[in-house]
Amino acid sequence: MLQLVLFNVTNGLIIGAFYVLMALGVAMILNLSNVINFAHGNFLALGGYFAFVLTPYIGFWGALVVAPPLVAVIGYLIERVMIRRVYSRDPVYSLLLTFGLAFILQDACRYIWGTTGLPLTVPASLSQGISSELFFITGYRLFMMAIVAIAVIGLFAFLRYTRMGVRIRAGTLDLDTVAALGINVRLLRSFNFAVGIYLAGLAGVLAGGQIGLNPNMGDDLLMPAFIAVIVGGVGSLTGTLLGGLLIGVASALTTVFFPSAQEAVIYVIMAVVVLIRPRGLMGEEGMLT
Amino acid sequence: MNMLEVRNATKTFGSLVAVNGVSLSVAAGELRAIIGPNGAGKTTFFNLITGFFPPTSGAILVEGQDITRLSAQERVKLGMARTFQITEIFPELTVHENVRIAVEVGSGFALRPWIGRDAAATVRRATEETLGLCGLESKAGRSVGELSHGDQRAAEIAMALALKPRLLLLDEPTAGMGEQETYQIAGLIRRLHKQSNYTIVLIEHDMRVVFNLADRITVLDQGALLADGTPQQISENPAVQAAYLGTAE
Amino acid sequence: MSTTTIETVLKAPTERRWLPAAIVWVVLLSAPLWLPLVGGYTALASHVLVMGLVAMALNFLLGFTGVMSFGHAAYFGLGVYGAGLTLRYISNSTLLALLFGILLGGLVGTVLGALIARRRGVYFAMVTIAFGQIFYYIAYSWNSFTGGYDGLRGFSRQPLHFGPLVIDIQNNGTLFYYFVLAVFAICIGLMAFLLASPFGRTLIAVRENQRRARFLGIAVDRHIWLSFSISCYFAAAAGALYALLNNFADPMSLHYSLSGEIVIMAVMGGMRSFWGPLVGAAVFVILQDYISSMTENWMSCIGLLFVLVVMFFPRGLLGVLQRRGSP
Amino acid sequence: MAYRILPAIGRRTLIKGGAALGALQVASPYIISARGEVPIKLGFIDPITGVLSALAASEVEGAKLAVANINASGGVLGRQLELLVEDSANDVGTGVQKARKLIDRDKVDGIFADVNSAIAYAIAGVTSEKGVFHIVPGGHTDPITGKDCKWNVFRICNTTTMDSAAISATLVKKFGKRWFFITPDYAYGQTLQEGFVKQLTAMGGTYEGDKLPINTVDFSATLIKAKAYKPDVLLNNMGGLAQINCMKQFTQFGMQKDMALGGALFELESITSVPPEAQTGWWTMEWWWNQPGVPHVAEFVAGIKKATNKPASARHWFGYVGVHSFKLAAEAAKSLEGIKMARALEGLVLPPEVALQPGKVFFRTGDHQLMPSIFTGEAHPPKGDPANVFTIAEAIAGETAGGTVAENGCKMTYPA
Repeated sequence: MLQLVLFNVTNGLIIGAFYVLMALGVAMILNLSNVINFAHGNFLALGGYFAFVLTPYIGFWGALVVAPPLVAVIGYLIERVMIRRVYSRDPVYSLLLTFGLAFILQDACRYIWGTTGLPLTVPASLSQGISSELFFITGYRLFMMAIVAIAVIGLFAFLRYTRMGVRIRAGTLDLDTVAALGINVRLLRSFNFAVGIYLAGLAGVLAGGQIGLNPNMGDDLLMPAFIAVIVGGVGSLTGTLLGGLLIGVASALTTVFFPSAQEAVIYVIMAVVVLIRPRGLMGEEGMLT
Repeated sequence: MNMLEVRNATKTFGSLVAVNGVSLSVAAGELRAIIGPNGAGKTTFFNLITGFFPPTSGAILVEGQDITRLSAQERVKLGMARTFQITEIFPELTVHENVRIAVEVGSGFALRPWIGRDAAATVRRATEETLGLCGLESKAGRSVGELSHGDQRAAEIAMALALKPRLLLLDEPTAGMGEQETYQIAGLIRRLHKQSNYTIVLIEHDMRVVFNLADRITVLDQGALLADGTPQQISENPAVQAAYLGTAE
Repeated sequence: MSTTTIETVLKAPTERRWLPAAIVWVVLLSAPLWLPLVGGYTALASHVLVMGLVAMALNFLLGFTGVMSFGHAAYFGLGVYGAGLTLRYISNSTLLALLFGILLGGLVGTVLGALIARRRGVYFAMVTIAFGQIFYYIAYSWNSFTGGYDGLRGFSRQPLHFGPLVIDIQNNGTLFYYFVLAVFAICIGLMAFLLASPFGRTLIAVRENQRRARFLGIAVDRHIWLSFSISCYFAAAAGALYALLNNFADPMSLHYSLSGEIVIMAVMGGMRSFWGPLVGAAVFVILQDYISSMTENWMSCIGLLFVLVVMFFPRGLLGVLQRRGSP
Repeated sequence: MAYRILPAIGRRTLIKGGAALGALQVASPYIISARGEVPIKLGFIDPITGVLSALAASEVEGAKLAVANINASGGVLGRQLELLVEDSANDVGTGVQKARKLIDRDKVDGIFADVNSAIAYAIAGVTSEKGVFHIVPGGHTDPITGKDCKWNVFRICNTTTMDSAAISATLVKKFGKRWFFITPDYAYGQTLQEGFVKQLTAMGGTYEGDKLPINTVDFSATLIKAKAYKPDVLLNNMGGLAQINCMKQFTQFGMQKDMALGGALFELESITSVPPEAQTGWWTMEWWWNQPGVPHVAEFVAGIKKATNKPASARHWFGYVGVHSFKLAAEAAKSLEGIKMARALEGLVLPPEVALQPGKVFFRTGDHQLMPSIFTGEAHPPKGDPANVFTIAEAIAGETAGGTVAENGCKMTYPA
């Protein structure tokens, strides 16, 4: 039993890594642009499908490099053409807009690539378990963990050490002041949006190799991503990181004892956190109002 | 007993000390002006008095009662009403509706799903009186968002008055106004003070208005109290002249 | 100007205020007569009323308190299950089912509202979505009680008994439509009554300017909580009617995607107008009904509708009309 | 979603132009009456979107082929058939609404629904309330023709009891008596697992299992649990995409080395969607395209191939048989009245060009369940033909596997 629990903790971290990748993108867009991106899961699917299309030409590795930026470009364009126009309006409009986009993107994927699941072939070197004891840690899963870790470290480094990153963080705290300093806030938001979408696209390629592709593949990750943000504390990316890992592990552990509650449990965690620490684990005071 | 008493109020934001140990007493029926250069902490001080946020240390008393920890709503119930530097009104509603809401809330009807005929008549009368006092009768039916800046200020003051406050706090009532509008608002404040006997505390930039209206003047500089006295005393105070009047616009 | 002038100024807009209401009621009351002529059917009309009610309930919060809930399907769905479970396990009284449905959704909304009401703006929306999903998963997972994914079957609305008078809303679709209309009318009447009261005006004050409202002495959090709770009771009423309409309850009635649809109904119709959400619901339900029969790509059409409304008709259908109508 | 198949147009044009014509028709519903004949409307509700969509698509294609064939040979009772396809979106509530719409607005004479057992089950509630003739082509859960059987509901595909009974003995004999179930937590999965457990415990076996949401994507946690249990056989009862994902992760974990795979259904659509190493295990197959020497089968397979460029699957056959059963019932009853059709279909034996398999295939009178042969066999990577991924080992008469009407709990009552 202990072994089983231990297995599941590890497995939960892997699931959690996906939640984290999704949630960080959601959180970045939310923090700077005040937009809840309902279409985030669909950008994820788009990333997977782009990789599927590219793999025959440039291989899995090439697709892993090329597909996420392509998705980011699509995200950037959508932000430029549509989402940007509703920043100044009541937040209800941005919500509805991304909600509608989610429908359209999902349907587009279905129209182009069909309802049937498609496989995204990963290199054979990655698809074996690392040992018979640790069979559930396949090379691919280790690889995913590594990529997620690199992406997260890269993101935090970007936000801390680059000029654009520092501006994004400053804008998250006080957009008006950033604007008053003469920084191009529109550009900042577009870029930030694209970075968030890039993370979704990356998650899509990784998920595609794990579970294959289908038009709804991002849906199941969207709510956990929201909850990771709420649990971690709105405004804190570190909190989001912790929140994602926490609910991933909790969900996997629940599967051991009460499998049909594996989804419900993350909501229970959220309710408890909101009750005990209304700002989330790492939330800051000003962020909730 | 003083209408308002502030004892040693301090407010810090992180390492920034916005208000530093300021004390103040305002007698009933007095009109007090608070002046000081930009960044002197005037609005922060106002926010401490009205409960926008609690002070880091110090105490605030209204008619001898300690209100330091009370919420803004509770302070309103004790008779405190304020306006803001940037007009805060209900822009999509008419002037009449703006004031009526204030009257109803002031009469304790905020949770009433219905009111009787008599109460409704009282509300209407009070609303019309307040509109009349502020010279807004003719604009009652217009949406307040469409009014001129001066009329919007007047409407905001009317809403504050509709609460029947014993202490009225006005944050730069003439900010951003032209000659004519400033004159109009100053006249309104004078009427409220002289005819209706309100206790008024106001922050003001326009020195003509300040020296014309105020019974006493408090000068803040860099978050601290610089001087406190009659207009005469203040205008003769060398420290004030050095720190403020000399550099005034 | 004298006070009489104020009176006349104020009265001018109120004078025509009965007109939209009159049009709505005439259309609704006569629906079973003209509906078949234009290719509709009574169940569709009942469906429009139900969605209209939940959209108006949401708009009580969204349009008249200025607070955006993206989780209202939860309280609608609790109404659905409340009514369904009552008929299935407790009693075969339609009215009792309606009552329990309203209470279940409303009470849960009241309790959760206390947790949620302190949030603002987009965070409020996010927390409402996430809390709403809890009930989706409860209904989805609790097989033995709610029927789980399969939904709750095995109940049926029952005829109404008033002493010797029996109204057979069970088998007569038209009579059931009028039953829905009656409940709808009571709910809408209550909402209009509340909105016209001093309490209702404080909600509008909160919508217009929370800072001003707070410094008028309005306890903003408490008023948002009250508005949220009230809105949940009405949403649950709509849900209970929905259960009676379909004789069926399923977890999707609790899902956030339905919340999104409810919001778009309110916005499409016009969230500043009392009747707007009903118009929005009618357009949405009928469009969805037809489009989903016409094309496999109905999701794109609905998505496009969302985008078009947001980009080009943010004030909604009635909002556009109102603006045209006023000088 | 309505590809309204109009009479007297070539099949291929039909499938391509269906959607556009459907749109036209909504605008002018009486376009057909100009021909002097109102077609018989059939409503077909299936999860065109969602995890079961591949299966649903096949059912619709089979039904379309049947409609086209029937219309080409004179229709039913001299009238043409018109198929209205609606998407249930794999959502029970949506399915129920679509059923109400088809009945109330379109006034269909028959309803066909649904791949998803839960939706089929719920729609049966609506059709029996309204007294509309209802055929369930591909929803397997027992109560539809068991304890909740209805006079107006007939089912083409097997019950979960039939499918599980057919393969249980084989699995025990070949692999052993320690089983682990991965089962979708809804009507289908619940009754299927019940059926298996009944068989297994009767043979003295032991089991463990997880019931997971129907849309589950990540099975790793459950697979770890399965591995720890060290079963002889893993029964993958998931459906559609979920089953495929489960298989992929199973092979990624290398678990095929530790335990055998098997279960009730691993359909052609699913077998061809998993990697070769997952194309394995012993399964029940409800209909198979490769039946050399059985009359009319090749014809049907060619028809499906021509219309869809896909190999014919059991789902195609369900849709095809469903529509033909409607025709047979109407013609035997000489009426479209639900009760008369239901009476006429009871005990009716399918002609060979519809049955498409050896042996007697008939609707059992007591519970309205079709009694075909049940095939069991082994899945394997393609041999020659890419669709040759399954080899039949045995054909079992449905009636021997399924239990009697009394055992299944159906008490058929007709309205007075």
